[in-house]
Amino acid sequence: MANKTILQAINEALDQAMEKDESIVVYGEDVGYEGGVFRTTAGLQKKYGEGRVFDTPIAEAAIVGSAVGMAINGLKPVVEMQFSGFSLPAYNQIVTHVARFRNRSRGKYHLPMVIRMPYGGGVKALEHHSESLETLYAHIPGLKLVIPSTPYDAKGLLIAAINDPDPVIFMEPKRIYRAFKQEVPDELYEVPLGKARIAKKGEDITIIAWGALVREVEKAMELVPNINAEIIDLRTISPIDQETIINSVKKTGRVLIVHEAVKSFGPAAEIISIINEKAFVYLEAAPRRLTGFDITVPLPKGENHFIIEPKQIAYEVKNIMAFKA
Amino acid sequence: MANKTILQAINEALDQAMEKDESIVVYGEDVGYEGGVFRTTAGLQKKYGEGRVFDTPIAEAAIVGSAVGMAINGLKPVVEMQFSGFSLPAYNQIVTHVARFRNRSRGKYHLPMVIRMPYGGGVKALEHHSESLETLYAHIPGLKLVIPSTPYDAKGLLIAAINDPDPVIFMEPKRIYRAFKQEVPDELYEVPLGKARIAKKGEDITIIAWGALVREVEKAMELVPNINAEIIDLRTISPIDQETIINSVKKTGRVLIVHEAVKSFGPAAEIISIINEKAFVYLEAAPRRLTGFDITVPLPKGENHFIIEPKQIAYEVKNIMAFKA
Amino acid sequence: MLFEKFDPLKGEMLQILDHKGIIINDKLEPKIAKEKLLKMYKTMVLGRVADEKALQFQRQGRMLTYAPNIGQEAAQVGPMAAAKDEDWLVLAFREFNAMLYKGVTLEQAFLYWYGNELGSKYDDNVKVLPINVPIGSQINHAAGLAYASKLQKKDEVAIVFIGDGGTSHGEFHEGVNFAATYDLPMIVIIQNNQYAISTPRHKVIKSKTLAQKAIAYDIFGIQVDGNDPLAMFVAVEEARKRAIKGDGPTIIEAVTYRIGPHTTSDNPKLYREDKEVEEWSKKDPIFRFKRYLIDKKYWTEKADEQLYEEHKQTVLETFKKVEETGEVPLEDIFKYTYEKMTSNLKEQMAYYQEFLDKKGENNGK
Amino acid sequence: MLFEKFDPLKGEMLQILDHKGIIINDKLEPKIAKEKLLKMYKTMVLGRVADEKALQFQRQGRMLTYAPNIGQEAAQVGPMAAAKDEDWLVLAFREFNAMLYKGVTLEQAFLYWYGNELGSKYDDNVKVLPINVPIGSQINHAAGLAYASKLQKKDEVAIVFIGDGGTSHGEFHEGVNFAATYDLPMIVIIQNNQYAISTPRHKVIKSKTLAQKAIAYDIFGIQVDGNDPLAMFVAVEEARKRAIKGDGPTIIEAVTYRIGPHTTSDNPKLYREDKEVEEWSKKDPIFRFKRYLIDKKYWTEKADEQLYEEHKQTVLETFKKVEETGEVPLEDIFKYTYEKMTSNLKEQMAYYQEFLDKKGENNGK
Ligand SMILES: Cc1ncc(C[n+]2csc(CCOP(=O)(O)OP(=O)(O)O)c2C)c(N)n1
Ligand SMILES: Cc1ncc(C[n+]2csc(CCOP(=O)(O)OP(=O)(O)O)c2C)c(N)n1
Ligand SMILES: [Mg+2]
Ligand SMILES: [Mg+2]
Repeated sequence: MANKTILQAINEALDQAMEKDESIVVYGEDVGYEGGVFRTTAGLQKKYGEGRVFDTPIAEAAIVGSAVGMAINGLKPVVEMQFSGFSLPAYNQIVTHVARFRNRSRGKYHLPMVIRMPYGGGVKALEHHSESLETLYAHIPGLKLVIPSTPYDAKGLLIAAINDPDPVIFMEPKRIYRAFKQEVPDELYEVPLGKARIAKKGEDITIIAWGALVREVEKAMELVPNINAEIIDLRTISPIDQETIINSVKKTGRVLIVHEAVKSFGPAAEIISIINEKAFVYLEAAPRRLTGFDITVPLPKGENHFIIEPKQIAYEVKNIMAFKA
Repeated sequence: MANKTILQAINEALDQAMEKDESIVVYGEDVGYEGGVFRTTAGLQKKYGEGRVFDTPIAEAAIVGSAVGMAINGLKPVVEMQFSGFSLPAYNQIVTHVARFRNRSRGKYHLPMVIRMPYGGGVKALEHHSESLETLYAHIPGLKLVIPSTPYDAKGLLIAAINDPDPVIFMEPKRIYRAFKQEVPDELYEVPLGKARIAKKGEDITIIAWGALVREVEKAMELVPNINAEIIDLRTISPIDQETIINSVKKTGRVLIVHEAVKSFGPAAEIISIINEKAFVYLEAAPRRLTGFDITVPLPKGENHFIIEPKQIAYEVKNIMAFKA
Repeated sequence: MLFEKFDPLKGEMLQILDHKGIIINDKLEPKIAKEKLLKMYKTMVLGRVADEKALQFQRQGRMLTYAPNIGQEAAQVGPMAAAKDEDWLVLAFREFNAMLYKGVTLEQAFLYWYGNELGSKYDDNVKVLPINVPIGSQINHAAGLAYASKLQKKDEVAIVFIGDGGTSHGEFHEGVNFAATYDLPMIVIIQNNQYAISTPRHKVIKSKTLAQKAIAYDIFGIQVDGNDPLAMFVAVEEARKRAIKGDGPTIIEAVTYRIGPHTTSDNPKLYREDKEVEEWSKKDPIFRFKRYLIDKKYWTEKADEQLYEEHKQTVLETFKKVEETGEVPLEDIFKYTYEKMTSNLKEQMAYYQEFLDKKGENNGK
Repeated sequence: MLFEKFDPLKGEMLQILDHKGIIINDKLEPKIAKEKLLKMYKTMVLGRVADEKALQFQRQGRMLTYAPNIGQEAAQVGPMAAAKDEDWLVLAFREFNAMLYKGVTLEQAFLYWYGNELGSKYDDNVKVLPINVPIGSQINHAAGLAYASKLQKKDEVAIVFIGDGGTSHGEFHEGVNFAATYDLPMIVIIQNNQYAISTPRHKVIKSKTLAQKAIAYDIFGIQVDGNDPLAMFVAVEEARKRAIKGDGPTIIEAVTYRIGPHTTSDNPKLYREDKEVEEWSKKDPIFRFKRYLIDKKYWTEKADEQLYEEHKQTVLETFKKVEETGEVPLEDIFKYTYEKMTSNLKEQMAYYQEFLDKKGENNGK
């Protein structure tokens, strides 16, 4: 057990999983020799060879499409999209194939594979490097979508994703890759997919977030110490953990969902709908969402406007607490 | 004025728009010589020549990407994706470019272009021919998404889309291409984008649908004549007409949204969230959604299970009417 | 080396059996055992009969849609005869004959076009991927299969089919490039049947051949008479040898023709002349192969008549069985989305079942 | 015809000015007016100075990220000198010099890398598309521009840049194929700078040249010494002539080298030897071009010193101006999503403004 960043936790998860299971291969653009532009795969090629860890041409559809073939033919590919914005050229493969091979072949083939991609804003980057594209993957039947927010979960969820018999999209909140450390066990362990984490118990309001925004929510609640929020770190966006959400809302009656993805037709809408379907009569205020605006993530000199800060979360929480039907 | 099908209305809209505006070009796979696999572009190549109406290689990214260039260089491209399921190879172009050129260049360039695509199930087709992918386009800032449900609207909305200075995704409910006729004016006219249509006034419940499902809702309400529903044909999915929705819900207090797209993270969720945000206190029952299941659209011998029929809509309406908070 | 002798840039094309069934290149005539030759021929005839019947069934409203293979039998069976059981077959969607040869049952092949996913659940030992509708994307799957074969030191190749139209897709480029980069054991067979739905190959592809696209990746590409089963066999056999040795992928352009419509919902009269079809009909692969077999004394006209008769029976009986399968059970449309049904899916299914129960009638739902 | 004389399959490469600045192919030496030659040279030097300063600014935390062009100046300025004002320039992202030559101001070019979209709002008459981050996709834009030029009978071509790595993308294939199909006036310039971030070109692309990829489309492809501004000029001039005549697109592979890091967040020491960089530095395009101009008596060492001094001043002053722009106003991030702001966007902006107002402090927001 040692203190590790999310980046280190991911690297360790890959390393230990590869050590244990020879069928795992890791590849993508700059993933091999250099060890990835964020260095999440550093050291792996040296240890496991160019056959199992390699650099590819710049061709996302080939990266994902070849992983489909590999998964069918005995391997467990863990591929990387350099940024989630660059997963779009592979979107056809992901939607029409990755998500569907099990159903299409009525179980003859299934795809144990993981597609990793750094996602989210707040790093002052060029265009297409800051998107939060959860909806595009969560909306597709046959995929699972996982997003860790802590080093502990990053390692455990990634290992669970690799061991899962179905394909998993694994989005990594790059803004907090190195932001903080946490005790992370040295051995292999799984954090189960499909289970949210209650980051903080509370009674007054349910706040749901994931990825880099979980910490922002935590910081926000320090600004309003008189409000006792229950903070849910969703961890798996799809399939979503309805139970944890509903149980919390039944208790609190008030909800705020915080995400960086753009608002309209975004992930919060699904959560609000589930709450309407399953806990409507428990609601004491209209559920609300605090999200990215419906715009393209601005370049660095405008990004501040877009990024959600703790004060804004606190402001929203106060609004919801003030609501009287 | 004559009775026309949706197919005829679309063909006429293209023809008359091209006649009036020389900068319009129409192209895609099999769009030229044959006039499209559904014949929506029949006759156009003969009339306007191979320069303005043409067949392309099977390369959706090229079709859409070239349209970006054409729109910048003085043309108004109206391109076709043979089926909405085959728009995915162009998804990268659509999200990273079509939606963004105006913002990226701070208005130096903008893209007057339309991407047409037949969509939806119920035609007993092969895989990828039956999807309802509204969410994938509605979630992207910078795009507009329009879906007609009648011949009159098909013509008027398509003309408005072509005249719009911004890019429009135009989904055509292929199931009802030839299903019925309606009086359609012979001249050019616009039906404004961004405005829903109240297909039927009512007091008891608001039912929101679009495309082929509007008729199914209408049929459903004939099965429950004692319930006086207000039926909203959304017509433009994005930007969504919040006003019409909210005004109706304030009156009825009850809502059902019906769509064929899969449920989770689907379009109904957005509508439910808007209602929560803007008409929460008017709600007399939990808003509900009747949608495609969270699965891949089945091949023909299983498709019946998936397709929403009027009886099911009526069943849902009765459930909502029975709700007491 | 074979591929060096047929340079697509010089317009050279490999042909062994001419239109009439005469060997015109006896040095290259492959030594195929009688049994195997007959298996090839019989599969081609079964494919032809099944195809013709399928078109009928469709006209009778008994089948939903269908993509006929008439005229392309040799381009499919030749390669499969050169393949080994351990090789992978990666389909586009117009490879009925290849599927049959490689072990997909007639029943499964029909069941798919009948509209049932079970038609893609081939038997356990059959290394064939399901029909792949999104044009081009299958090449990347084949590259991945081939990568896994190579890494795991399995002596197997991935044989992937694509149409002439499909070569314009970005995924064709990415997949071939990927396979070339790592010298993967993959063979790309382009069935150049001259059309992509209504669009003639020459109208939307400028290059004189499709085989020459190989040069972009420094791999071999060869044009082969796609209606010549022996030429197709020889080309694939050679490509397979090289692939297994680690010499990387090969592109084989099978020059052939789609005698029928694109699918049953297509009307080719809208875009092509009957005369063109007649010309190509003279190059029929089955006709010439039969002549070859008869000349070799492996086959007789009488046996031939009988074969067609038998195949007709088989096809009719099989299709009846397929029709008896009826609708897909409700559970099946949910069950294969993930290994375990999620609680969300269970709920959706239960909700729907409740509706059906309350409706009190199960009208096909 | 020029392109027939340099066959990439035979390893032939066009070079006019050698590493030392000596004309080695005087038959091909272009007749460029003194003024234009000096404009080319001065732009290259401005690009070089701006590049070096940008790297400094970034290290000082004053610029966010930056993709240096050092070593690739000739590959960019040569083509732009051969282009006409009415031609389109379609960028990838590493074409600082091409932008400057084509009329993008230094201020705009810097403003972009400083993190402000206004940096992509070039002056009205400047026919340059914004920097294009998604690799490969720009080729299709160029094909579309060229289609429109041709249809509207405008005598203009679209010149599009891409990197060696970019040629592996599916969109490269689709775009070149599209342009070849309709004989569009498009010129593809591949800046083969030997690397895609950390990945050496030879490791992930099997073909011996990138120029030979043209054969897949039956168009011309040529390898050119990308550090030779005269050779680049000549190749593009010829391709332009053909394009305008209706002979379709051309692929020009500029063989060059990325002397600097991929971007300022990249550390090339992780993946390449200093020696390699040194070797390539000897082939510096500015060095040899200067020698050529001096030999022609168009230029002097003294003028050169002065030029560097002037450019340094310009760069420093311009960057100061850029820094003074500060944060982007709130309205700007909403205003350009559609022609008219939707009520939804107005509401989101108003909501946020209200939050800022209530917060009573505007800490950078
Ligand atoms: C990505 C994609 N775009 C469009 C289609 C629709 N489509 C089905 S078959 C076909 C033509 C295919 O032509 P070709 O590759 O020559 O194969 P053939 O039908 O001749 O066997 C098209 C465009 C598709 N299936 N996938
Ligand atoms: C579709 C896509 N995938 C990945 C990236 C990330 N990326 C940015 S630059 C680059 C390497 C480009 O190499 P090359 O084309 O040779 O151009 P160079 O950087 O050498 O100028 C990559 C992979 C991207 N921008 N777009
Ligand atoms: Mg074809
Ligand atoms: Mg490069």
